Amino acid sequence: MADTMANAAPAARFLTRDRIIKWAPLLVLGVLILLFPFFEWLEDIRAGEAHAYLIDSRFFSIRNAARIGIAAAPALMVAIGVTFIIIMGSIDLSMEGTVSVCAVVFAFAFLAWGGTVLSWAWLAIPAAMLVGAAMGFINGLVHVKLKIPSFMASLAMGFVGTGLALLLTGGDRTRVEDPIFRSLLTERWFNFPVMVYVALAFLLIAWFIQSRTTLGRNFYAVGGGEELAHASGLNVERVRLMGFTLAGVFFAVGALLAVGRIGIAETATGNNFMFVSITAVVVGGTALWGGIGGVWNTLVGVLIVSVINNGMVVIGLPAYVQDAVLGILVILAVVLSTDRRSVSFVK
Amino acid sequence: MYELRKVDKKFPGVHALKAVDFKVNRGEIVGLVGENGAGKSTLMKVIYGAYQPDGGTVTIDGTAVRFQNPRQAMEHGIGMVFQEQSLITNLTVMENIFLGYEARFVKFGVIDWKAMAEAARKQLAKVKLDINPATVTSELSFAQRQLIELAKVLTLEERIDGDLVILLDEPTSVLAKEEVDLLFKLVRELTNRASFIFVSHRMDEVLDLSDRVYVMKDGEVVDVVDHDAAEVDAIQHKMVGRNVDKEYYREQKQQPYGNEVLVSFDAVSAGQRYKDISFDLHRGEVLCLVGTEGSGREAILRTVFGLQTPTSGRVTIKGQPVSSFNARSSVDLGVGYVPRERKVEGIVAGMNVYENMTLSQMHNYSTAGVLKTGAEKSLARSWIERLAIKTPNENKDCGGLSGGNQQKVVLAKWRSGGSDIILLDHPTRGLDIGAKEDVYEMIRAMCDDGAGIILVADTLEEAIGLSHTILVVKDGQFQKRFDGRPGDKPSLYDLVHHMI
Amino acid sequence: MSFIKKFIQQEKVNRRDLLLASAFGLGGVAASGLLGPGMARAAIADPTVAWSYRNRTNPYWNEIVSGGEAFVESLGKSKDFLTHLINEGSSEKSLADVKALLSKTNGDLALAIDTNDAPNARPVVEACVEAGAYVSTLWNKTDDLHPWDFGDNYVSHMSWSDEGPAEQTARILLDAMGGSGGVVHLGGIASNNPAIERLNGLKNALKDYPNVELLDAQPADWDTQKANQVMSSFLTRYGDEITGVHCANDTIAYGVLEALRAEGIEGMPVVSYDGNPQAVDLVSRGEILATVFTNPHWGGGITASLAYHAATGHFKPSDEPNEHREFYGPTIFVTPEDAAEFKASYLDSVPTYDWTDFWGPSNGQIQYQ
Amino acid sequence: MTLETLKPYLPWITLFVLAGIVGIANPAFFNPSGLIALVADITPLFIMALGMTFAIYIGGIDLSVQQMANLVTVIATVYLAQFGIGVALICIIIGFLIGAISGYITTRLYVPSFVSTLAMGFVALSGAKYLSGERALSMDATLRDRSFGWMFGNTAGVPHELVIAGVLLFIAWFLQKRTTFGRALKAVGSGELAAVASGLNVDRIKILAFAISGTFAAIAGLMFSVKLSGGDANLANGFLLLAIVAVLVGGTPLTGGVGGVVNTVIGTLIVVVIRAGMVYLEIDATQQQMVFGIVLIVAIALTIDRSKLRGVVK
Repeated sequence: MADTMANAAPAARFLTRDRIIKWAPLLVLGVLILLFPFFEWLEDIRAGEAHAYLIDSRFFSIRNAARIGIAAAPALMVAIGVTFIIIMGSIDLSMEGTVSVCAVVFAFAFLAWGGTVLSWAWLAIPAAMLVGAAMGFINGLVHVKLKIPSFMASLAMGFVGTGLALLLTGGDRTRVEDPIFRSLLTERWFNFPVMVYVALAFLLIAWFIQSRTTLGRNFYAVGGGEELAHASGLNVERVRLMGFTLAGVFFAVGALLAVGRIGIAETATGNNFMFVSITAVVVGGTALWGGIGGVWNTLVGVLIVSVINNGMVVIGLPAYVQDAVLGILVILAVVLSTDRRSVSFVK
Repeated sequence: MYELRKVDKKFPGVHALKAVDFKVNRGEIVGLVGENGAGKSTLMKVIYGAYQPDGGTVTIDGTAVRFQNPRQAMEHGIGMVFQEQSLITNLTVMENIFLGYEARFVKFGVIDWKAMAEAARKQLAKVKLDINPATVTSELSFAQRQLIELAKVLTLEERIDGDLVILLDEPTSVLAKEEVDLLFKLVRELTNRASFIFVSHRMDEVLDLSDRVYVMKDGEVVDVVDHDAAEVDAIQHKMVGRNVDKEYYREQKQQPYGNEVLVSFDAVSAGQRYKDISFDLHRGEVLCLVGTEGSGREAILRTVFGLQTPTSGRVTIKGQPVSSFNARSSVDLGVGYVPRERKVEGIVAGMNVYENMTLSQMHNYSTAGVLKTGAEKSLARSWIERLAIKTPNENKDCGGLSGGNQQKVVLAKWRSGGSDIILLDHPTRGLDIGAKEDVYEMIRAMCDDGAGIILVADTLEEAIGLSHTILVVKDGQFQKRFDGRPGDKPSLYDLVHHMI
Repeated sequence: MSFIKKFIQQEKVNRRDLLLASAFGLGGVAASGLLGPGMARAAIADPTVAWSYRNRTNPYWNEIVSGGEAFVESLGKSKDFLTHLINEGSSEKSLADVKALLSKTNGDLALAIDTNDAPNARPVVEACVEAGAYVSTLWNKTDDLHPWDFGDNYVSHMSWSDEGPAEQTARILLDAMGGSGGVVHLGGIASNNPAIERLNGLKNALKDYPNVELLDAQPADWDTQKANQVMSSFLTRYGDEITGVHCANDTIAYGVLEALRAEGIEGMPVVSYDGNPQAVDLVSRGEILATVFTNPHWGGGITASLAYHAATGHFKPSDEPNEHREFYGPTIFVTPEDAAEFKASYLDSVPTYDWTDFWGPSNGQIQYQ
Repeated sequence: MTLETLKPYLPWITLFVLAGIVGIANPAFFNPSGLIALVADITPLFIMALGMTFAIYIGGIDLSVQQMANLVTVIATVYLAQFGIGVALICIIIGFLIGAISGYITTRLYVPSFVSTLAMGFVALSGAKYLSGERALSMDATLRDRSFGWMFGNTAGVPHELVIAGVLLFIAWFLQKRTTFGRALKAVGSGELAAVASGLNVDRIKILAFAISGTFAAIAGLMFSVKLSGGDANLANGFLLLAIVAVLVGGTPLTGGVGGVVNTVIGTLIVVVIRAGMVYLEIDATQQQMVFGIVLIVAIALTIDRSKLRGVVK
């Protein structure tokens, strides 16, 4: 699922163990999608109502798919950004700060430059992406030039980002009400809002970067063996810097979609993105130790997490058990998609 | 054409290179030998740009150069063929070959995979390897990977106009005999285009291939010998600073083994790894498992150590049937394991000498879980002396010791704990002659002390020289048993015949 | 009579009481001066004034802080005179910062604080009392903690009884639903007192509307994005059964409105709480049927003022009756009819308050169940 | 004196420089009783960081500690009346068990600890929410004082929290430095494969490390609950990132095997100084978080010993 390179993959044995493990996340997603309607069916049958499995399901419907799509789109962008970093064997915890800063800068610029996409205010969109890139670049600089492990560097940069967003807003929230920008949410093509297509477009861009560009392949090289890549003449520092910068751009896109979704930009826009995105990446089958996985895995991972969150409310699970169910399902998903023979130990 | 003059390199506490003069002529194959720690790897790193020298000059065709990183060295035609595990295994063959130099296949930011595959095929043809360039490297054998390493360096041919200098670092360690021959043939053919620097522990190979041989000791070049004048003994003498006994397996010291059975396998199988294995290991016996990579030798060792649970059959250690297979209980029964990957499995880098020595037997140096550091240290001091481990003191980080001394620490760990069933997996791998000798000496000494040893040897000569009993394994099954008393040992041919 | 008018009239009545109160306060100063050596520190000449609150990312707390700043400006000082302690939702940081400030000021401190979580109020108060500082709390405290048990240093506690107002907004909602159908509630952080009270308000109102079913109540943690996701999941589960939405505060309502907008659902009755400016705008446009303004600007200013004036000896807390130590803050309903009027008098130009009118707009002594 | 010889002392130097900056800007910072109170207050966070050190020391991480503490505040509050001081034992056992389960999932099911502990944290959070009925609960003051009054207060000017912190630090230090278990931890952190090949029961050691982390988190939660005289499912929020920061700034890198509990003492103190510095230096409210992040980067840049980060910096 990860690499669909032009002429790669010799067509050999079809159902190997490797293949099953590779497809496990998708399998989990499939099971979840069938599981929640089952609980709906059970509930109605018990209540003595007629209910044809799947057909009468409210969960298993286009409308709900669109809702899951809306919930997943911003998280997908952020998760894709961090996917590149995790493929390199590093980690980026700065997304909450970066998303907030980008959202706030976007909203300020958008309103200052006209407040509608039809004016010069559309420039706020590339401006936000530039800001994201800059944040990512600084994050990368701190990590690479000061030789601080990415976990710590990005954690601290996350504080700086949130702090910067707070400094910019003074704590106020800004509404972005331009109907054209908000058509990300309100306009639907084939039942799905525009933002879902925007997210898919960026997913394809990410896939393109991952499989068709030198930079994308170099992420895998660095994740597979950094010292070896360096000895082969690869400028690993540059790849890392570019990686963090690219992640910043995707965080910015996530911020734009998040603003598009609720029409508000604030310091809290970035909240909760950290654990959701990293969990999604791991659940999708991208290994935290680097070199394995890709953006399609991340798509599946984000969908798994979003489907669980949506499904739990839909089947009426009490709020206090939802956290535990999410936790247990995440563990299960990771267990199923881990090739235990290829890893000697895990920390 | 490529020349180092009076090159110096210092690290904190170590003067690694002392005024080294080194020269490679056009089309020449230059050998480089020396004990571990003699400065070979530092010299190579200086040559391919990983280190910058502290003093002296580097010139190419008379022009002074200074490389900040390996890439700059490559741009001057200097390439390095690393040991087997330096390809990035999650990448495809072609990606590995062109890693860092993808630019020529990029059009408008897009990699043209077809063009890269085409170019990769051309490179693979140079090393006579016929595989799909889109194969993921992890699926290939070590020998294939070694050739890909060479193919990768040979991309310099197209990139660089001038002469090439290619460093070969232990390229033969994972190759079978015919693969070595193929490699050497290739190298000789390529001398019309490139010069080679060849580094190996296998003295015969160095002499076979090289036009001249540089001998290093303690950071200095102590001799330069021409191919025709080269003699193994003389070179070894210069490397070690003393004569090396031709009979360094010390066959004459081999004593007959006792009757007491330490380990007994009775029709043991472990899934696909090995089948129906039976043997007895006695006190004082060196039992050698001979076979190719993946023949099941290692799996048998791991079963004795408790890391591989058999699927059927009976394993008995010192008369006790083994029911649960885990390392702890094996260690408690006196089994000690000297793994092949010394640096990651043998010693714990970051822990000092005494901590490493007591790691497997902390219960002997503690009361109710509290360590008695004083006792640990005196143990370490006595073994440092006994095995002549070169370390300033017992508080030195083991990661900083040379390979041979690390191996001694590992052996001291087991011997000091009273282990008398010692499993040796390639115990001399990557060691130089002097250190190898020390290991052989220790193996003999352990036998004399009544230990039983199961050995998976680095070379067949070693297996023959050291063992009482040789069991040839092929595809997980025993092929043949040889009982070799001194003077009545099987020949190399006998073994290879059954192995393949 | 609109809620606004009622409120303004109530304030006028209270202002009359103010004169009496301030006279009393002055008497208090005189009295405390007479106490002399018995009191270790009767008055602090120039205490540091600090506000400790959750964060700056929430408009509610920004309003609170603006009140605190307005108060210090009324003392003729600059805005910066107010020290801010931000706990970021961590009780541990809240307490640690207070202790650091006590140590820094050597107890010369007038502190207004929301302790983030109810259990945290006791250690904060105890630390202030021990250091001789004066503290007034807002919102969070446990029921067994009372200012009058600590002499003068624990000056006051202000909270809001949200159950009643939430019940009233619920009635507006249920009426708008025509007294039948299904309602969903999106709550705050489940263990927060206001979250509990606001849900109880809805439940109380529902008793009179037997044809309305409470379909579901889930916490949205005061968070717009979470509310957005919970609401869209509700729409999946209940679909057209939902005919009204009860939100625990404005930020939740924003998320709910956007979830509805995404589905193209218009005219769904929604009520909320807090009366943030944006919410008031939404009320005036009819997108939210009602919200409750708790006048955080006044609450923030008066809490700081109480602590300050007690610290400077302007009045002596222990001489005050209990209803002046623990009291409810004001609540004003905002509905589409009076939203414009409300906006004009409270938001577009912030009223100038008399910060020594401590209990004017307050709403009676806190009752425990 | 070269930089090389200074290296082991860099965390200390960073601490004193930071403290010096704050103290020079505002000498009131050096008021001894204030300093002691400042340090005493950090005790629950310190204890949590102490436990976390074990997880990080073996190269893992424990993201469940905050939720564990939340759960324990609820358990302690709910069951104080019934079990008195015995509730402490229940809390500790719960902490140990949940930590051990995280460890089991990590070692036996090959789920990275980042994910397994995060997930177990969610489970603990659910437990806390369920048990508390999603309300803030408070302890009966007399019952609290009878069972746990000894936790707080002063003896000869020394706050009891500090004594408890000291005792736990000693236990942790002793475990790490003087016991076979501590040696095994170091082996696992620095070279797991070699530990296996030495016959150590690596899985058990790792599970135990997470269990200890959980236990300390439970103790931290218990102390915090007693201090605040109550519990709810969010009470300990804000602990997690600070605990991680304290460990890392102290010089125990995520790669494991280096550093240890004494480093965590320094790391925690650095965190205290930075945080108190915000108050003493009157950093503007909207700038505090950014300043915290920047000072943190500087502190980490100064304290980590890159030569011990074996291999590449990831």
